[in-house]
Amino acid sequence: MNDLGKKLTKMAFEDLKADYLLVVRQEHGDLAPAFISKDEDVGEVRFDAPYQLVTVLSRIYPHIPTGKIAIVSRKCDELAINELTKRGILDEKRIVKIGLACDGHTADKCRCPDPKPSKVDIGEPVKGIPEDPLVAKLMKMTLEDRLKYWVRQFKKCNKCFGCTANCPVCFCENQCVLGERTLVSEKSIPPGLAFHLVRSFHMSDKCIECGECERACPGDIPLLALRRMVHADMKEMYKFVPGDPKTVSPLLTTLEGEVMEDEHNVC
Amino acid sequence: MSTMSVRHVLTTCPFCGCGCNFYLQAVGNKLVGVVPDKSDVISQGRLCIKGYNAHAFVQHPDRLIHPLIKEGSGFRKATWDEALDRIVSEIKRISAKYGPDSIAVFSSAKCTNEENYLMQKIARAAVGTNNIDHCARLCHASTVAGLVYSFGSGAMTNSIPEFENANCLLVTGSNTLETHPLIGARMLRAIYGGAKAIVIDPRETALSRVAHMSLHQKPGTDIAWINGMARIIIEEKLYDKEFVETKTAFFDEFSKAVSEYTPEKVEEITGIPKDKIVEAARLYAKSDKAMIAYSMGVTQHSNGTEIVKALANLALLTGHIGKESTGVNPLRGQNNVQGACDAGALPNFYPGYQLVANAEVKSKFEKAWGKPLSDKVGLPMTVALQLAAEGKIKAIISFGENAMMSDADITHVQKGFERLEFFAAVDIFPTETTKFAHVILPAACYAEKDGTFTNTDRKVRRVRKAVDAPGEALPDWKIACELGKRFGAPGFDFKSPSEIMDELASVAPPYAGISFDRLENEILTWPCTAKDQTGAKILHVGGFKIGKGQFALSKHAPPAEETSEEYPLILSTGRNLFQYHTGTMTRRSPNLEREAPEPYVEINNEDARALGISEGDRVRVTTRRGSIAPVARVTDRILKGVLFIPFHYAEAAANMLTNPALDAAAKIPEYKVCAAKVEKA
Amino acid sequence: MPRIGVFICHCGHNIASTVDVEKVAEFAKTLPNVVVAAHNMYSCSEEGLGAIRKSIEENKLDRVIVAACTPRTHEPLFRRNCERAGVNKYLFEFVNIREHVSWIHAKEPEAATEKAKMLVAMGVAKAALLEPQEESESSVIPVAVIIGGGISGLAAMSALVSQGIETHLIEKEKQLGGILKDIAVIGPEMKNTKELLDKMIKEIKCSPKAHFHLSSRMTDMQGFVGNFEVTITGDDKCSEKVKAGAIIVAIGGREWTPKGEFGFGKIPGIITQLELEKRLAKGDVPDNAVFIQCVGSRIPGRDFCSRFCCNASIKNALRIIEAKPNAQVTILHRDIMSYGTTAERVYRDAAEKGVRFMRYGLDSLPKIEKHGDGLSVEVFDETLDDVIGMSVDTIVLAVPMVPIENVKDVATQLKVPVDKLGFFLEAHVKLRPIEFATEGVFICGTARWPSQVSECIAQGLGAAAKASIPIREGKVKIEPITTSCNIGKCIACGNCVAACPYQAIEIIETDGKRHAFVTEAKCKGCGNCVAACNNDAMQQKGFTTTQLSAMIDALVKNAMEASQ
Amino acid sequence: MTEFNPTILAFCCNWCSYAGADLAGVSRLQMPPNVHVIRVMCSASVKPEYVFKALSEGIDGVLVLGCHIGDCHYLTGNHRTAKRFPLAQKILNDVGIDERRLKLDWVSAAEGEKFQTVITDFVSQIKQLGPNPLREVRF
Repeated sequence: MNDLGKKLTKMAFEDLKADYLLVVRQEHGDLAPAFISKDEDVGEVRFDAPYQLVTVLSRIYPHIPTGKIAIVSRKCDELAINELTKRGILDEKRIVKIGLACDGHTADKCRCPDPKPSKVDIGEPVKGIPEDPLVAKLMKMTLEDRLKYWVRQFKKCNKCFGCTANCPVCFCENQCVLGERTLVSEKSIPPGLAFHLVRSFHMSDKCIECGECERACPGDIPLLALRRMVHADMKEMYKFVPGDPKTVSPLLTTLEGEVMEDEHNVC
Repeated sequence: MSTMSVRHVLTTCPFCGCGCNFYLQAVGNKLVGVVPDKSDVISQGRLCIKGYNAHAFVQHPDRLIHPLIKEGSGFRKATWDEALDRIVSEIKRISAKYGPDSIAVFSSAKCTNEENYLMQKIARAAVGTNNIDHCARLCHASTVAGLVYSFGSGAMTNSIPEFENANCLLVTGSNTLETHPLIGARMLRAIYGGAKAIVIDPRETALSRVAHMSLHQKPGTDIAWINGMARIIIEEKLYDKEFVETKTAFFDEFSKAVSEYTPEKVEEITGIPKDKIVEAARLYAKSDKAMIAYSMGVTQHSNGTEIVKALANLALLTGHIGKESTGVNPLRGQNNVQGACDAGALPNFYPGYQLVANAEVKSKFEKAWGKPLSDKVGLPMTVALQLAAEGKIKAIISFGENAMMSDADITHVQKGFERLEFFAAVDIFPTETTKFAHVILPAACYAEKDGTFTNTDRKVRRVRKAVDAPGEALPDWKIACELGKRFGAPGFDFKSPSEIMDELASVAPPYAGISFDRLENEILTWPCTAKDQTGAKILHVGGFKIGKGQFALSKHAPPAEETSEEYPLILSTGRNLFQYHTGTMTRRSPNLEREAPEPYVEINNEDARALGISEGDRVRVTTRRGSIAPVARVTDRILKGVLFIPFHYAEAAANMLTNPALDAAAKIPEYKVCAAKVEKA
Repeated sequence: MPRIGVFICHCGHNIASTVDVEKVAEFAKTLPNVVVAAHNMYSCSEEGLGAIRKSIEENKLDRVIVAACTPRTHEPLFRRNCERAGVNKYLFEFVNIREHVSWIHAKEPEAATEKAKMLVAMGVAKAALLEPQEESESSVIPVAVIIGGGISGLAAMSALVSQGIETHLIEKEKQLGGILKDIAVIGPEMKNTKELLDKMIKEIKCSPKAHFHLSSRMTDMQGFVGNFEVTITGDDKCSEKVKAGAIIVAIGGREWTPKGEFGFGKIPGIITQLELEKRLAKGDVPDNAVFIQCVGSRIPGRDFCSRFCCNASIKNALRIIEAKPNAQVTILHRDIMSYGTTAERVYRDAAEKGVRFMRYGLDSLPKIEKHGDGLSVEVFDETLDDVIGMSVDTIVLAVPMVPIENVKDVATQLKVPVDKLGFFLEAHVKLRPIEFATEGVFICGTARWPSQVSECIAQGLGAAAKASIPIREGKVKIEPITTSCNIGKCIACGNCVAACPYQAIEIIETDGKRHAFVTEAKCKGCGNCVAACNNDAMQQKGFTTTQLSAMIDALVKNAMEASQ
Repeated sequence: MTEFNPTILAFCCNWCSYAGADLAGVSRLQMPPNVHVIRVMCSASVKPEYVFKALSEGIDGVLVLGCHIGDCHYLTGNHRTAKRFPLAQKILNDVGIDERRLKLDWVSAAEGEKFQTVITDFVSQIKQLGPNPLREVRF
């Protein structure tokens, strides 16, 4: 057990009274997620966690009926946990977060605007990247060029479902509608545009911009940029940003007494 | 509160030859998911859909959980002792009656290196025959035969990550994005980074759609376009003169032999426009980092070995071999087909490609195994099955082979199984083949045992146990040990796969430097001949171990079966992305089955229109050997006159149709070409 | 494999004059799973229905498609027909090639035919995936609400309360009776209206089941057949909510006010029929009068005949002559509509009694001028081929009946359609008269169309009879369009729970798996949850995602083939 | 070069817009023949997935027609419609598809003429935009 391991186990099992701890550690020369209980050795914990631990947790969680789970969570993990607890997928009372401030390298790689969690337990907070250069570039393009760009990118999609499998807020797991032949009708790869449009729609009120989809894409499709563009739309139209534990998705509410002038709401 | 045991077990994917590592997530004894390994050198934390679903079939209720013995028309539960004793006594009886060469053992490219090593050892040291083979026969046997001739070694000359840095990719007979997705991903990265890809395939594939050049040859005409390219390279003096002079043999003969393949003639034979051949030849020859990648579209022909050699000729001619991101790369299909060959599960090779026919080698192994061995080269699996139908092979022990799905002309294969006096099958699920067994043994699958797989770029990768095997199922290596002991052969009391690897390392030079201890923290690539080496990432650096690379005089020859008035279409078979081989595992994985749930035939839209067939119609596809009824997928992405059927589906098994004509050298069947007709069902 | 039969309807000329029905039928034969395709003159006729049934039997059909008019009217008929032939009625699919094709693309027969083919292909694609359904039932609140206290509403009410059905009547005025209050006698039998109304109201008031809401209006309506909730607001702004199983609309019409025609409003002595009625009721009888028929009707923009005005003019002409035997009464008409035996007899009677009938044409309108104290009329007599002049003291304009001003508000509240003039549109003039397409809501009287009193009464009784069906049965069949959750696909995200406007969905746990559950009785079949579901777990009967996707696929396939 | 003849899909709710379409028919209001109606019970049951599917597969335009806000047969059904489809439009725009290929509008059962106008205007809009670029795109 290294020093970080010692610090984390103390924090998780003594201070936070958790039953489990989810971290990343070095194992067989590789970086591995590790979900340990109190009496297990946490091993060589690594700081530069490349795993979206909320995703790792979400597969295990349904099989662990009781107990408090401490999770090393970056800013994006924290937002993901908010989204999941809000929707009743995770039980708020069973999750405790150990805040990890990402280093500059990680923040750069993720084009992260705000890598600082609400409470910093490990790491030194750094400044984020204010604007995603790719999003800026794409928004400046003509429709025609933008379509060309995305079509060329989506031609690399080989339907691995890595974007959903690794997504911390994609909680449909094995029931993803993208696997339905009725709605995404392509029988072979690459799937057509519908696949990506449908996913964009489904993620519009959930995505917390961790960028794991992009990192998991074998085709290097810049999915984070698309997520961010849709986000900007959500913000503009409904003033909604996912990851806030209190706000409800605008797609789930009525127009709520807003006076509906036909002209305004007809698109 | 009692806590649950949650483990993330690093292991290797059981599907294709890419050999991606990932973590199996286990809670208690339940597998709950797959997490990609972010630091994996192959996958880089990415997987294909099969990888993400590699846990799904493991704990499927269909798993075989205890030994079974045939009784009447069904099976009854048996104890391990009874089942094992039955196998040994039957084999011994048949061996005594007809001789040991009346018995064949099939090992499996799905099993670990250690297990394959033991299976060939059972055949050779316990049963006393070299009749040991496995499904490499059906995929890259021609590669082994061809590349051993050309370069001295039948494996990928480069490593997977190198694809990414090539600036020319010549991909033929490989639907890489579907069959080797993570290799395909590297190719995509190269292409999107500016590399020029030439994809030559009768079908338009996901890769060909983003390639610089996408050419469609008539199936069975590969040697023509390859030789055509060679002719242009020679004629335009684009070949590497120095390399040819210093590192190769038979150039003059070769040069003369290809001279008849003029672009016009090539166009006539292959259907590829002549200017495209010229363009492709120039592109390949002029690129400094050019990689050839090929797969079953090349090997599964009755002249597959010749096609492989022809491709090797191109690399020899241009010196595109033995360098970073430059070489000839057969993409091997199964997760451990490389390893199964390495471990000696071949009728003509002992472990480490040491020739059975070599007396010196034989005596070395007799010494190592403490038993006299047969000096007779064994039978390839395809031949053994044909001989079974003739009554000359009397018994088969099969570890995981599903010949009733995977071998050509199933009807004939079935005759073989029906004539056998004894057939023992070891498998994880009941299959189309186990139906014919007299004894079925339940095996543990990859997630339930330790061992190693050697992937297509020759990396020896650990397989680790994540959960317990269901019921009484045992890992194949334990089954092999039990059988070996019961046959009374020495050297079968291994306590762990690690010990077996140590023995393999001691007899097979390419594995000499490999051990489980080292694999814990190191990436080892064969040939890894010493404990202080990590192996050769690139083969043939600086020259060929056999002295000189040999040009081969491959000649275009028509396929074994040509189209006729009655059977006017060419049928080709293969895989799709979502299913794997005979479907035993993937068809039990809901997310994979959902993607590709039913048997289909791809048919060109013009052919379909002429036949009155539309998308989704049930059709009948018939060849001289049989007939099946898949659903039509009408597409312009397949050449006119060509049909394609994936062979995953038992309900419309493509191999009812395929031609069992064998390649003369490699004995691989011609899965890629046979004459067929199609009509609305 | 499904066995689909496709029946293309000519609808006489309605469809066949634009759409090449034969071509559509031939095309349908090429579609997947179609066993037989035919075309009939009138699919909805007994002959057409019989032909469909015969074909079902002969071809062992298990799916039936009729390409004809709108499902909103004819679907029940064809569904019943399927049932008669032993095919579950929800295995029937309707394709609308009349309202959606032939009638709106009348000038483009080729394009219309192509579109009809496309729609049939979409219907076939959906039909192949239809599943048999059973209807479920829901209870009916045994109360009726009638909007409007005129003769139609009262007739309906008397029928309902006499059956013992609790009935609420909403009348915007202080008094019951509607227009009839101002009319003393009605023709052609010269019945006394006061007696008629008083008798009716008295009878109704005897029943404890009758509730009147005078000086009140309906201000809101929610709910469904069997379970409506009507908000009634009085002029005093007090509101109350009444729950009802059925609603009858009897809001009536009004007399159209002339916009200066023949000097109306400028020249004294020019009055409307209703003004004359009021004067006659008071005993104020003109010395001589000219009636001008069809003022403001049977002209472009208002090209209908109100049907009662000829009789009304004849009736009033006779009343004038009866009161003042020397009175000169002339009826200037464009055609006399005195249909039926009694009215025709009265018409002849009037002529015999000296009422002059003269025909005028739209191109030679009567000229009216003020002439001293009286009025002069000049009219071109078609028979004499000459201009005739008359001096009269009163000119009566027979104007049409038009919808009441706030008809659109009522239509909006009830979610029922009106035509471009503002009259309510029943579900089907012949097949489902006095009913709306919205189940449980009925229409009678002049809100539907200008009618004579006898017709209003008959319609009122008819609407009451129809409204009493669900109330007497106590239950209505709920169309199987409810949604349900595929537990295997559900991940209990709760999107559907949030989307449901009826709180019909909750998350429950079965065998340790959390999933959504739809209470079918609460589900109204809007399908909101279906669209909200990210997993395709929520499915609506008759509108499953596979069915609708298949329709899209069929459209795509045929469109792409057409464009090639 | 033949004139571009777009293929358009329309979802109409049973209670308002489909009835409005019927009324347009009954009133013999003429309109271009490019629009193919799928009847649904409520505009809120139209999955955005259908729109994405249709446009991805080459349909030139999609109309979603519901009851006016406040008139929904299903209380607040069309509130959801009013929120989903503007977002769907934005997403189309983000990947480079003209958002005008998707249109949401309200047509009541009494608005046969509005139905005619909506259809006529949308067809001419799509004609102006030209064929769906995805028709030519091969993935």
